[in-house]
Amino acid sequence: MKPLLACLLLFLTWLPSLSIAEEDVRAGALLEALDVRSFADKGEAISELAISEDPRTRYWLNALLDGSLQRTHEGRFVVVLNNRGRSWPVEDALTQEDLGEISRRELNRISINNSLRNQIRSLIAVADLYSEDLSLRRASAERLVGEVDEALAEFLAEHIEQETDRRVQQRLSLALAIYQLEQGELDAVAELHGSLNTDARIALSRAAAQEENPLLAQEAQAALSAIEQRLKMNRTAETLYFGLSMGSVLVLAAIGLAITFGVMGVINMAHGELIMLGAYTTWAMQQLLPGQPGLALLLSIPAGFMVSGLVGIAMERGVIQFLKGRPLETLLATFGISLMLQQLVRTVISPQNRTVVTPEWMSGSLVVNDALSLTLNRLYIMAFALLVFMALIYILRRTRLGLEVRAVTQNRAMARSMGIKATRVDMMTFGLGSGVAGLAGVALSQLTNVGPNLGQAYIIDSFMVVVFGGVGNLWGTLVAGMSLGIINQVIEPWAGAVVAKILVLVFIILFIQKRPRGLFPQKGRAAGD
Amino acid sequence: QDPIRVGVLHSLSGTMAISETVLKDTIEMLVEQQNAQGGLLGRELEAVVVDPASNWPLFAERARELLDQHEVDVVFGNWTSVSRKAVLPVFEELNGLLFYPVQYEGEESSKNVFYTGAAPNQQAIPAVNYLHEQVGIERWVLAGTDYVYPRTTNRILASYLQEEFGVAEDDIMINYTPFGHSDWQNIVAEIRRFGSQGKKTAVVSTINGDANVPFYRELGNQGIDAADIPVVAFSVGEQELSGIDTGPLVGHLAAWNYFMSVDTDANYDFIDAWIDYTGDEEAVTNDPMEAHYIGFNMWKEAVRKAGTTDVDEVRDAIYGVTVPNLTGGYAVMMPNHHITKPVLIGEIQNNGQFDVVWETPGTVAGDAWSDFLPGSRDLVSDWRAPMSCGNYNVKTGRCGGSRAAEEAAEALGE
Amino acid sequence: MKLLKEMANRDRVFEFLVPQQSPVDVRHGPILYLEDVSVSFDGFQAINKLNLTIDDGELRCIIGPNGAGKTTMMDIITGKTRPDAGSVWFGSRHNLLEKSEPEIASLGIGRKFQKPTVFEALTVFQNLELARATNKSLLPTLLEQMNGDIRAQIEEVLELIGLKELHRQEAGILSHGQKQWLEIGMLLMQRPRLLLVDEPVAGMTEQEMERTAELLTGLAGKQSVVVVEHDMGFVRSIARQVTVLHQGSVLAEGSMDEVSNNPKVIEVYLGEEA
Amino acid sequence: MWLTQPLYERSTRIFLGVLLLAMILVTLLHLAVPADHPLYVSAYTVNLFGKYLSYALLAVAVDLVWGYLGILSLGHGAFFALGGYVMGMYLMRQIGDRGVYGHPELPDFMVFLNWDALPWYWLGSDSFLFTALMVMLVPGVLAFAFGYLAFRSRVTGVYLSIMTQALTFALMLAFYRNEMGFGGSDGMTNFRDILGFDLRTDETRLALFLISGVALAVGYVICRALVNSKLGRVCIASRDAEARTRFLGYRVERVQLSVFVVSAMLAGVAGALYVPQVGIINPSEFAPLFSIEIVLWVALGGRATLYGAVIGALLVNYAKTYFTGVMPDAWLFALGGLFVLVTVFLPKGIAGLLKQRKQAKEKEEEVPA
Amino acid sequence: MLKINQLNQYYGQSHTLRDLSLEAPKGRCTCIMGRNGVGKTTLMKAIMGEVAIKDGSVLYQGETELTRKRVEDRSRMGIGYVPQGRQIFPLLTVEDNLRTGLAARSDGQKKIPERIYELFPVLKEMRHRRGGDLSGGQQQQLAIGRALVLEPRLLILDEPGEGIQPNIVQQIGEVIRQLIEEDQLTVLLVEQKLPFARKFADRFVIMDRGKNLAEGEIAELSDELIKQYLTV
Ligand SMILES: Nc1ncnc2c1ncn2[C@@H]1O[C@H](COP(=O)(O)OP(=O)(O)OP(=O)(O)O)[C@@H](O)[C@H]1O
Ligand SMILES: Nc1ncnc2c1ncn2[C@@H]1O[C@H](COP(=O)(O)OP(=O)(O)OP(=O)(O)O)[C@@H](O)[C@H]1O
Ligand SMILES: [Mg+2]
Ligand SMILES: [Mg+2]
Repeated sequence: MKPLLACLLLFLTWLPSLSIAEEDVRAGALLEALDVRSFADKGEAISELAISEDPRTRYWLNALLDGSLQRTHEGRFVVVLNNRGRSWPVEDALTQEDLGEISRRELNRISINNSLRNQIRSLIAVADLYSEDLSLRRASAERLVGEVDEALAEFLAEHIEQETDRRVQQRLSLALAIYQLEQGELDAVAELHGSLNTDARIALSRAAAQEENPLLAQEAQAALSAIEQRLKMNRTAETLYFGLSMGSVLVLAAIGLAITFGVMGVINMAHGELIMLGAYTTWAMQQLLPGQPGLALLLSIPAGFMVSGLVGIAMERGVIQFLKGRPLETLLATFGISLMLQQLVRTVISPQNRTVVTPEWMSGSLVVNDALSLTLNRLYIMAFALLVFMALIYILRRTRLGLEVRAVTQNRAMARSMGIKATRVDMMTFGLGSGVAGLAGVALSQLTNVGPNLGQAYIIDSFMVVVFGGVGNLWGTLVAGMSLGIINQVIEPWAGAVVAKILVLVFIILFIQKRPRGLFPQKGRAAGD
Repeated sequence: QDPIRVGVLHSLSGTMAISETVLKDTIEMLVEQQNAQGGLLGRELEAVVVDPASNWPLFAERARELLDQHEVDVVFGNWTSVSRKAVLPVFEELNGLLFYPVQYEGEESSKNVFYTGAAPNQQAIPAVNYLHEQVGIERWVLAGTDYVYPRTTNRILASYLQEEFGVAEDDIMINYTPFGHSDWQNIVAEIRRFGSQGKKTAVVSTINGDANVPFYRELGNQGIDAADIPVVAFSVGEQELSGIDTGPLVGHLAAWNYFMSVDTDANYDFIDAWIDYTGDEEAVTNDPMEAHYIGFNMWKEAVRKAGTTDVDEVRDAIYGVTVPNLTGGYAVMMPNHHITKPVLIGEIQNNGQFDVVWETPGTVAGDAWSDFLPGSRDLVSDWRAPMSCGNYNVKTGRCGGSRAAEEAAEALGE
Repeated sequence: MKLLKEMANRDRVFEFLVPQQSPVDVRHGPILYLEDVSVSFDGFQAINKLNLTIDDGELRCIIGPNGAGKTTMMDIITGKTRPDAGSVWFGSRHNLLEKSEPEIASLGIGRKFQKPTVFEALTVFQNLELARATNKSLLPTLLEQMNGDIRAQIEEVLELIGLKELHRQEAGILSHGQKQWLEIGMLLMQRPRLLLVDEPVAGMTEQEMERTAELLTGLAGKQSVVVVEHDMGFVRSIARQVTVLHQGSVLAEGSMDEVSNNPKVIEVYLGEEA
Repeated sequence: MWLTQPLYERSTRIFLGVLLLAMILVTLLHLAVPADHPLYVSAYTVNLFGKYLSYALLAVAVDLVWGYLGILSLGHGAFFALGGYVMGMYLMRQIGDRGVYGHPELPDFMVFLNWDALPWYWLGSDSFLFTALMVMLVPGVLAFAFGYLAFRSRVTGVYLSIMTQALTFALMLAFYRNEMGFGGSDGMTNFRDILGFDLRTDETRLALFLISGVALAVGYVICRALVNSKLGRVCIASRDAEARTRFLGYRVERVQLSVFVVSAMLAGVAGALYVPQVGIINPSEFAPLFSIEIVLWVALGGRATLYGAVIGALLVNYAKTYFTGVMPDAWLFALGGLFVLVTVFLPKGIAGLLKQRKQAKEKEEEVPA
Repeated sequence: MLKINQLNQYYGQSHTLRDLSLEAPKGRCTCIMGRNGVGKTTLMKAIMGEVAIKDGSVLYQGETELTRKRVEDRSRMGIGYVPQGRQIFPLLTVEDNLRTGLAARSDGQKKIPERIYELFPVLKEMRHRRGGDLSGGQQQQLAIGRALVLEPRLLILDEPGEGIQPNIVQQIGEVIRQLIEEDQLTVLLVEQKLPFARKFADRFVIMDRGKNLAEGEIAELSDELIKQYLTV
């Protein structure tokens, strides 16, 4: 890792620049060296570039990293600004002057592979240790764990003192300790004791396995078993999290159905497609607001609700209202609608999946500790699911609409005689259930494919959850979704995904034998007949 | 004069429509182009499109319809193995001609089918060679959807890794998931743990179709970077990537015989034609499309050579036919009904394209029967007379099972 | 009209009224015996230490305020509801708590529900056919053929309940009162040893009430009948022994006169004027 | 006897007559008419009809439980597929050493999986008689086990429907697994002959078509006899008022169980007839959506009529064949639209329409009289 | 208050109400009597709009043609309905059952009038129980209470005493009278029990086979009439 330090020196010593012409000739040569076939040679050239004293080095390295450093057939180095379509806008890599658009046929990429990518990132990381930006420093310290070599170790030992942030300091000393352990220093074991960091654990297990230094091996072994203990706990926590997050996806997918099917009694086979529409709305929003995926996503929440809700209302008005009192027939009609909606999306948009971008703030994970991090997108979805659930409970339990919905579904004729506008209530309820399906779609667009088959993937699970929880009981849906999620995730590690799924289904079948009306059955006389 | 009828047997609805519709469009485009050049043998070409709706028995029914009712001269079609297996008896019975464009598990050689996609030795084996030799991978996760292609490929790979590279059994983790699996949390976590034991680890993915998007998303979110644990996929191409935000995936790999990003004029021409045909500036091309391109051209050449569209004569004429592929080389039809292909390894870029980081020095000939499976090691396939057999056992010297062999034996007996 | 006259002629013994030979052992006392039965729903004590005995051949009226537990008691006897405590015996041989609804029904306990329940998709005739006392296990049911005997039996009942003209109609279209009659008809077809009749005359005219009263008193003696009714006129016209339930247990028992003069009964149930 | 009773009934006679006529007609048009004649029925079409007929039998089985017993089974595809698999195993064994690996006993996929012997549950699969028995027994036993549990604990309504769906879904996932020994996702295919007759000849196809027709007729008569019997009325009674039926002394769960099992067996037979005609059986027959589709055929044709189920199955499948051929891009619109229109405008299905017609006619005749 | 003119109604082919005319004058209680199946319930349903009628008119308050109003609006115009067979909402609590009646009130009141609970104390006691769990008589009380919640001007009662214990039946009768006297409520009552009818109704109408055969003041209801029309 010699270049690492070298590069570092470069960024430290800010040399006065040479004359422009001289500089460009040198720079040209540096870039020229990058355009070789062999990746090994390219690696050398990158190191060369790093220790060159050109101020544009960082710019070139970044361009190289994301593949935008390219060469025209004429041999000119350019940086591609946007690589979609047939012609791409470029700028000169040396002068940064705008060169307009060039056909992609004319361009050759200076390609790198994973190991070069690694190399470049480490180079940048070391430099970042000096950044003003705390988050950059933290990220860079994070990166250096497990990558320390002799030269860097010396430097780090000094640098830690200067660092003001505790987190960065901790990381750096961890990085240092790992290096020291590899060198056989006994003190390092204490530093690593209880650390959940992967590189630390690997270093410890190497130390425990070596035979030259029995004392070290023994100490390392002790440290290691302490770590194992903590890892186990973290794994349990992780599984629980996985279960809850899978559960919240199930709940979200099923909760709309809990209304259209559970409360209104419509066997809504098009529920999946309503979810799909919500997901497509997210995609459309992102198309409308290019470059602002986060805002688009937030706006899709009301938009997705509206779109699916309106389609739901149209379905209700157009078809389902004619099927009053014939619940089984709704299966037939909604199945027909589901086929048509799928094909509609195929013909109007495309049979292919669409890209929905995950906004910055939703990607990555929340790091609890080195062994446990919670993926952000699922965390958000969990919160979203709970929010939607609470809102629905409120609407159905506490508002006039909720009362009217329940009255209409239980005895339509009588409800009308009591002055309840059953038609309107039906419309609103179905719209509400469909709208919630749309919300599920918005959330799912962050997890899975946005394509015509999206709905199909969730319809069966949704019915399963609603029935397992007890038809007509929202709390049942919540508990059912969550418990199925957890059961699945607990079984999966030892049974495999396929068998886990089968076991969960068998479990549901057997469970229903014990409780023929789901987890939370409607009790009492009325439910019996 | 009657037009020459070209059957297209790709699902336009149902779960497979997502992959297959572009192939239907590709054939329609090629037919259109050919007609613009004056057709074939002085006759117009006419594409006959039917929709087997991702339903396997319906595939057989549709195949029969194409051959029996529409009397097509050749069929381009199918994606999944099971659909191919479903139509195979129909093609053999009615002596049709099928060009199958998708990479598959091998272990098959039919007189009536030409396999223009990759056999395992044209994709999987070179890919692990690359990972082992160039990237230094020591630990392997073989993750796949639970069906025949991944099962076969993984079996071949597991035995190949153990025999060729001496990888210990502990260093191979095999994992199967159902079709359309969407909750990858546990598996990705497991991969992460498996990969953090100090040895360089890679994932060889035969995960199919829709399951990929949530898989890659989960990889990205759990912070598995291509630099730590690269994933090399055999079923993820430009088409699949067009539905994913590839930002977090940069550096993950795929092994194919064609990438849209390949820098040749033939390829750019093909892409431009495709964009014009679809009217979509963002339209992408992929490997199976190239396979259809090659297959179509080979068939065309063979028809020219034979001077007729008669199936038997076209078949006899097609062996050895050589046409350019889109990556700057040539594809030859082998007597085992497979073709020669270069193998390319590409890294995913942030624009949904692949950047080729490695390729085989020359082309590789497709192998119907794997050398790494005990049952098929001794089988060879050669459909030219006098062998004329898809599964000739070199040990026993017998041609197993196939109908053609029976016929040959009968003919000899008479 | 003719039928009514016949009905009035109380000497006549209808064939279908002859009780079926049944294994119920009543030599040692009552046909139905409830002891210390209690049941509660979500903490609400609907039946509270209820004791009740019905003798063979007795006609017993049970009255009591709304919610006293009359219907619940019938639910317990027919196996629809399982009590929390207590014992229920049919004759001295059959512990009803161990039996399922069909078993209890085939032992010879028939029931008319408070809210008339008939098979709405079947015709009136078929409703009666299904109710007919016969072997109701699988194969005999599958193989049973309609014959003159059966038809005659059904027609007799049809005439009795005044639905002859409607016998080919689906039961779903009947009016409330007609459904009441149909259900009584089904009960008759069942030829049970013990009839539990929950509010039989609700929605009937005075004359129909009289008819029902005659029918029920005609049954008593050969069969045991338990009637729940709120119509005091009706109860008076048939009652010999009356039991008053209140809050899940027996408040009073005795002849109609005794009971209707009981101040407690007047207070909780009858009101001043009745 | 109760079984022959429907034969004296007008609707059954008409049904059987039409079926017989159709079978004769198809046979004649196939055999006696020259191939270039517009009326000629090709082997392809005969084959197609054979497939439809086995679907029709399946639909009758579903109508029996749904229409008369009120059990909306969303999992009947499972019984159909099991019957199909049993038949598939037999056909697989008939291939003998003509498989690609040339193994004398093991099917190709087992050779490929490195198995060295047949698993126990494949025993007997080379005997046709045994197979014929198992075609009914396997679905029957599964239906019995499932039904026993479900009906005993009084699982009803949508709960039961969704459980049947869970059943078929679980089976689908299980059959997708290669370890199950049924060929995984590829299932079984490439069959050669049945009872020594080559499956790839037109004669065999015609024979299979005729056998399917006969099976449909027999199945129809059995179901008709069942629903005409008193047991049939008990079924309807328990459909509408289960508790009340119990209070009359009928053991409802036994009635449900036995009819459910009969229906599953019929579905199994349908599956067994289906497989040799389409040449493949794989786990997608277990797909819940397929089971839902069967219910749609029945609903479309008219529930609780039996002949309606047949009409529905034939019509929908013909429509599917037709639409996927002529409008491949848009056939789902047509099919979906058909479902919607029929439910909204023909609440009782096509059979309901026929009945209405008949009644209207009777009315007309009555008026002048 | 309510005037029915030449009403005809069919269930499919069967002609249930035949040229039926009758009148329910304001502030009085009109009792409809007749044997089972003569069409009393059907008539009530026709007034509430639950069954379609073929022709004829139903005039409310002398001017409003009810047959042209939507079902929902009829209750909003002040018609309370207690159907035969109770028709309560089985899974709603007693309180919620009562609350459904608030929809039709024009004054937008959100609370259940205390008066209802005073009339039927049992309902207060069981406020949080599901309607379906109540005993038959309790349900009947609930149904009446629910209709009273909307403070109707016309109250339609279809055999209200069915299944209710005698003292409460009396009480209901008294309540009805009280409302008639105090609030000028108009009542249309279907009742089979003569004593009750005699005691609480002002007028009677005898129906047979969908026709109005006789009507008049309740005092005029002679034994002859009864014999003629109400005996089977
Ligand atoms: N399943 C149940 N859940 C809760 N409470 C119940 C249930 N069944 C009955 N109850 C309560 O038990 C009490 C007794 O009810 P039951 O129906 O037996 O009364 P009853 O004597 O038949 O009254 P009525 O004369 O009005 O029909 C009532 O208060 C009722 O609310
Ligand atoms: N939905 C229906 N379809 C067909 N006929 C019906 C329907 N409902 C009722 N009927 C018939 O209409 C007639 C009148 O019924 P209705 O319920 O109005 O009688 P009712 O006078 O209220 O009798 P009861 O005193 O028994 O309540 C009855 O003969 C009944 O069979
Ligand atoms: Mg009661
Ligand atoms: Mg009435």
